[in-house]
Amino acid sequence: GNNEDAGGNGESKGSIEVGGKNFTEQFILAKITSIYLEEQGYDVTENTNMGSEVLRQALENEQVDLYWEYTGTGLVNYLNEDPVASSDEAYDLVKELDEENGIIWLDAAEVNNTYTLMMREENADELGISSLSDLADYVNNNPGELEFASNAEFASRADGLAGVQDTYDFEFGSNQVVRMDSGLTYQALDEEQVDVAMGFATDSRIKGFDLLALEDDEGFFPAYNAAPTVRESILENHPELEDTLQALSEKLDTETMTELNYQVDMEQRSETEVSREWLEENGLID
Amino acid sequence: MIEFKNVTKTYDGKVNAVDDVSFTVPQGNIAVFLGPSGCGKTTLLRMVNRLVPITKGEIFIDGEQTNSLNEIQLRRNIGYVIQSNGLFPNMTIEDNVTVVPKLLGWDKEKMRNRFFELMELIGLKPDDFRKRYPHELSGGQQQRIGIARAMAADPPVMLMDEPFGALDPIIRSHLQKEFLQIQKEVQKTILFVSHDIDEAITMGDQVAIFKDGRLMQYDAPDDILANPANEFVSTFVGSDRAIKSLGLHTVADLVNQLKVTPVAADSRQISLKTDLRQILSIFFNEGYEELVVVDEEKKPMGSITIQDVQKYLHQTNQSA
Amino acid sequence: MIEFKNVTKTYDGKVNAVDDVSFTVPQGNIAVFLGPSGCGKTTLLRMVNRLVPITKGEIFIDGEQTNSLNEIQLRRNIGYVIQSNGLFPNMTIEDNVTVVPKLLGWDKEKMRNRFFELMELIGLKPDDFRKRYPHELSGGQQQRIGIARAMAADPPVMLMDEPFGALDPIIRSHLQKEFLQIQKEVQKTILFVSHDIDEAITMGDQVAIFKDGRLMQYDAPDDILANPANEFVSTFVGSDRAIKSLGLHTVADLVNQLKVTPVAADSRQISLKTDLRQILSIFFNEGYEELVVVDEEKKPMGSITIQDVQKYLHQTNQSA
Amino acid sequence: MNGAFQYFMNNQDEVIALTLQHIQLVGLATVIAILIGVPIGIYLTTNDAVADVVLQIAAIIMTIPSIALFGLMIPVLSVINQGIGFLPALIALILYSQLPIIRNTYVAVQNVDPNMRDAAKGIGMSSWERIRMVEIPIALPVIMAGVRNAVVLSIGIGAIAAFIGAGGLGVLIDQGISRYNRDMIVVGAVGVSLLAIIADTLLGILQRVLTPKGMNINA
Amino acid sequence: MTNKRKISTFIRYFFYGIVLVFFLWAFIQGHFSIIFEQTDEFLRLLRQHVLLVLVSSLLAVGIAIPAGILVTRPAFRKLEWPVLNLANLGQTIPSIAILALVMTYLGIGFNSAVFALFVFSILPVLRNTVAGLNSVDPALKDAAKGMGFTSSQILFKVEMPNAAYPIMAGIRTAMVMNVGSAALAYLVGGGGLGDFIFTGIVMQSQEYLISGAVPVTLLAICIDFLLRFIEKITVSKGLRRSAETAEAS
Ligand SMILES: Nc1ncnc2c1ncn2[C@@H]1O[C@H](COP(=O)(O)OP(=O)(O)OP(=O)(O)O)[C@@H](O)[C@H]1O
Ligand SMILES: Nc1ncnc2c1ncn2[C@@H]1O[C@H](COP(=O)(O)OP(=O)(O)OP(=O)(O)O)[C@@H](O)[C@H]1O
Ligand SMILES: [Mg+2]
Ligand SMILES: [Mg+2]
Repeated sequence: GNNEDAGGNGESKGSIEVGGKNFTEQFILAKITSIYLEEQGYDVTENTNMGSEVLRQALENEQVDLYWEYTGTGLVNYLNEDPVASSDEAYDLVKELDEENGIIWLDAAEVNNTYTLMMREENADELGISSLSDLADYVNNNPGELEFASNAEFASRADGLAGVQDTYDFEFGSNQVVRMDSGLTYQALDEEQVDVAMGFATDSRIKGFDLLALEDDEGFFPAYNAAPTVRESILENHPELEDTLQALSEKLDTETMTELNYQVDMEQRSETEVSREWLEENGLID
Repeated sequence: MIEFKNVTKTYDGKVNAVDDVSFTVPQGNIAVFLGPSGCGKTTLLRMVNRLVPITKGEIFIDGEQTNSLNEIQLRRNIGYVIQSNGLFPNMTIEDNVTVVPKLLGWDKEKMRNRFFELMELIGLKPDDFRKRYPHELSGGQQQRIGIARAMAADPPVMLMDEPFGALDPIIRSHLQKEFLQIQKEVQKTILFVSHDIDEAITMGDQVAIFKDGRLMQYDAPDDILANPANEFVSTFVGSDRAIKSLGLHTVADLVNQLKVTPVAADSRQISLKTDLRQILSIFFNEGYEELVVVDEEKKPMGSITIQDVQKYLHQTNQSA
Repeated sequence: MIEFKNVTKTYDGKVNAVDDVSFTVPQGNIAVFLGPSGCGKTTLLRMVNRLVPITKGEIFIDGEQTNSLNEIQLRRNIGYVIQSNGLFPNMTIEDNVTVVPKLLGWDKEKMRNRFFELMELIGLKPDDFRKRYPHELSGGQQQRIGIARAMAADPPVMLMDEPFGALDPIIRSHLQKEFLQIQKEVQKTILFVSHDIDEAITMGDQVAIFKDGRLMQYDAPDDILANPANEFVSTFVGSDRAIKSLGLHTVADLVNQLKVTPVAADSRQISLKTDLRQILSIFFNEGYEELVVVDEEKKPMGSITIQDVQKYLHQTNQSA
Repeated sequence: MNGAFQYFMNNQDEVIALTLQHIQLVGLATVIAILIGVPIGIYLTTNDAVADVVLQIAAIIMTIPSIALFGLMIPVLSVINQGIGFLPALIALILYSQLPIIRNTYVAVQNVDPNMRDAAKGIGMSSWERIRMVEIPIALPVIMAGVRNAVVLSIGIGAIAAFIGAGGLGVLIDQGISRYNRDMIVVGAVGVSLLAIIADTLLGILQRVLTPKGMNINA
Repeated sequence: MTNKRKISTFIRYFFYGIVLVFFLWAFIQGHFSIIFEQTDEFLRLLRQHVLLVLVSSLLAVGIAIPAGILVTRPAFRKLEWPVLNLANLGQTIPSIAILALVMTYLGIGFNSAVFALFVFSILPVLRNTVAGLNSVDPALKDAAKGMGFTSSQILFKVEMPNAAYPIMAGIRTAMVMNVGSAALAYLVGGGGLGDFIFTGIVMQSQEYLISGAVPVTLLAICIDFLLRFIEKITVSKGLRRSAETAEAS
């Protein structure tokens, strides 16, 4: 990041701690937000590379002021609600419920980074699998054959693997589930270390590695729209943040996000560069 | 003057390391503690500066009971030389030598002067050694520095635990002589531990012989050689003790004691300072029947035979 | 028999550590290599078992040139005792002592017997020590084990590099005597390094004195004391060499050489085996003018005076 | 390697910021660890029974895998809302540094030639004078060696602290894994190693400077 | 005297107390629940963890000790300096970085993790082997040579037994560190108890954390204990005293 105070009139508008989770999209979102807020004249510190639960606690503990959270995650993980498939309903519900915890969900972007299960395209063709139902049938007919790559979170979350297995009525044996760092599941699939892997819908590597995102034909995965979450007290001190961040939410959608991810993950560009470029292209900074 | 009064030391309830020992070391004398390994020499020595607490009995230095004095103060007034010299490797020679004066808060000027004085005394060039570190010195030089350090604050009393123990015999006897020279000037009261009978004879005004913590005999060296108090002392000093004692006597002693025959021919001349060991060597090597004793002005005083030496030694040993 | 023929050693082109040395050590003798530090004693010794390669010249053991033999075989046939005893800390005393027999493939029974035999020989109880480790032994005990180990396979030749160097004088002279006792029984050909003249005199049948790699003199100890080959040897052995040599001679030697006067009264009797050092002590301590020499059957042979001792020593020194 | 260099050039600010974070964490941990460890080490020399126990405990702490210790501290420190980030990392590093520092201090002071101690006492030094003028100077090189060990160790473990949000160069490695980006991993790894080597070298120089001249012989 | 003993006893029990309180707290809070609820999974990961450690350590020991012996032979002495410096340099690279780098070459999975752990364990064993062999008193080798030992007899009868303590210490260090580093294998899909720990960290789940971290710690302590025991029976009693001083340095 370039720390010059371009947007501000010399006076700092106050300091903001921007948080982020531990995968590419979050690094980009955090970076975009930081650069943008900095240009607006805030003193920004960035604190990324955290697991969801950790980050959420950090927000509640005032170690972090602001970060991009997904509606599905908020509902299921923090508020212990059932998942909701519709984007808008999910947003409204989480915004309403979370206010009691002093956490405000600002306007959500059209970025739906929902979970997805993937296979190598040619492998899926071969086995005749295109949807989660197909997968369930195949696994039930050939138990113990397919191996599945997951990150730690998905493998142990109720709305993760366990939920999918319940809904579609199949089960990978525990020997078939390989856990690894979040970003590696695509690679594991590509390297044929596993046959099925979890991933994020917006991840560019689905495209990059010729992977097939299996159709969620029973609509199990809820909406995971990204929205900035802020502590109420921060908003009281900086009411202008709502509008400021809306400018970002408006311009972001699933396609854009996938593209940005692609640039970082596949083209191996730095997230700073990519973020700054995008902000400039959209006239958000000069 | 140092007085031991029924001093006893027991290490955790075991047998006595030092057992009811009493004797007095006069002002300005060297008393050598002699005995086989483990007989309690070091323990007794260290009770004087209270590095080892006394179990029973009392020790007086110039009439003052050591236990009544402040421990740190007491130690600063007693020079202490340990076997391996115990120089501090992290300090220069000057810092080592002046460490006690520094603890006593002397000013720089005074410490520097004292350092030069001491180095002269032990025969080392102060400027050559000031900035050097102990490891840059030979064993013998280190030993001397150790002695200088112990003397730095001019303590009236010095404790020396086998100070020449680790040295080879030649340097050792050299340092012994040198130290006796120094002692002539400084006249300290010195307790000196040794397990070497020859060293004890050379160095001691008195020798205290111990066995299993008990004092076997406390006497002047020639008395001990002549009249061992018991079987143990007798074997400890060895059957050739007469030969050992040769080095203790000079021709002057002999001439004093015996009537020497008038001078014969122009025979081999020897000075009064020659010791009897050398005399015997001359008799054996050169085969003379008589040697002519000359005084300091080289004037012949009389002549002696090997029988005179024998007679003298026999008499001294009887009479002592 | 060990023969050195123009043996020279040069360490990487520097001056000669051993310089053109030739001499012969007869079967069953102890030859002591004597000289100041760095004079090449260790180097010469280690050339014998080829731990140090010979630069020039040859060494023969019982007529065989060492270089013609298999290195490993050669070494297994030569006992080797190094200064610091070099016991293997990881092995028990028994394993240490029997290490060479094991290399030679002896059977267990034989090794065990040999171990007991050797321990008897060096005066340690085999059963007390078998299972102990070197660090559990005193320095003197370790030294003895080192010697036992070197003798284990009963090699005809032994090399000993300052084997008693690290010990205190009392234990040292004790071990020296003990070792001479053992040697009387085993009659090995021994090369023995020392830098102590007294030790050399006590231990050596021959003494080789070195300076800067060159052999200064090779002679029996009393010859060296009596007739130093040059200034260096003379100062090295010291001015009191006559007194030193006292212990080398017995009354028998004296009686052989001098005509002794007929027996007087019933004076103090001495046996032929008494050495002259003791004789002198008796003269000094007890004051007799004459001592009566008696033979093995206690029959008086004649009497000697202190002058006889003097005469004898003087003559021996002249003639040798 | 080329790619890594390229990555570094493109992300200099980021890498430098992370490096500073790393230095901050390890530096602070080391200073605190010294302030705790050295006095403990010195105290232990006066009490062998306690020394045994304390060294055993420190050794046990050392065997706790770092990621497990971080893991164990999260629930404990969550009680004061500091489960993640700088504080748990700092505490973990301080704990890990204790064994090398305490042990080296203890051993060094313990191994000061008993004759030195004896001479110091016999000369009439008080306990404090003895520790200050004789024992610490003589023990210093070995104590410093312990500190060096601790620092190199901490720099390595600090890289793992990235997983509990303590930042530092570990972030590059962590993200590098996620993105399967070798260049990032190399920059992170080389950064951490360089940091360790530089710290070790600097401390080595400091050790030499602090070593009393007379003792260079065994340095 | 008794006062000092009291302090040491107090510290010992205070420490035990803390550990006990921790365990009690964790039990009462149900933080070990994962072990009981997912016993099969737990056992599978534990087995995997042990396998990671054993395979990599045995490989490392099998290579490092011969290599250490090789570079201390006179013919290969020239290699000692570069090898040792390389080893020292290598040890500044944290385990996580080695793991990550290996992954980018060998791909994801168990084998990469094993290889990384193997690389990481080689260094301490190699270093200690060389240091141990070099620390053997030259007088001993000299004595052995003088008695007619062949070079291999010197190596196996004198050098190795007398270097056994530092070598064993190196193996112990390596294996204990290995247990910890193996917990990072999760990151590259290598399995092991790290799966629980990282799940715990990501999910802020005390249950996963403690069910993973405590067994890993116990595993490390057990291996340490076991190796100390092996050390005791393999290292000659005659070296016990020098061994104590060696550990200190
Ligand atoms: N701190 C101690 N605790 C227990 N016993 C001790 C202690 N110091 C010495 N002893 C024992 O007291 C006895 C006398 O020891 P001391 O050191 O005074 O002997 P020494 O005559 O100086 O012997 P050396 O000539 O070997 O120095 C010995 O039996 C010794 O083992
Ligand atoms: N390996 C070596 N390389 C080079 N020079 C050596 C070597 N070993 C010995 N020297 C030199 O050879 C000379 C003779 O050494 P040697 O060890 O034989 O002496 P020494 O008489 O045994 O002495 P000391 O009584 O000190 O043991 C010395 O000058 C020594 O420095
Ligand atoms: Mg003593
Ligand atoms: Mg030598």
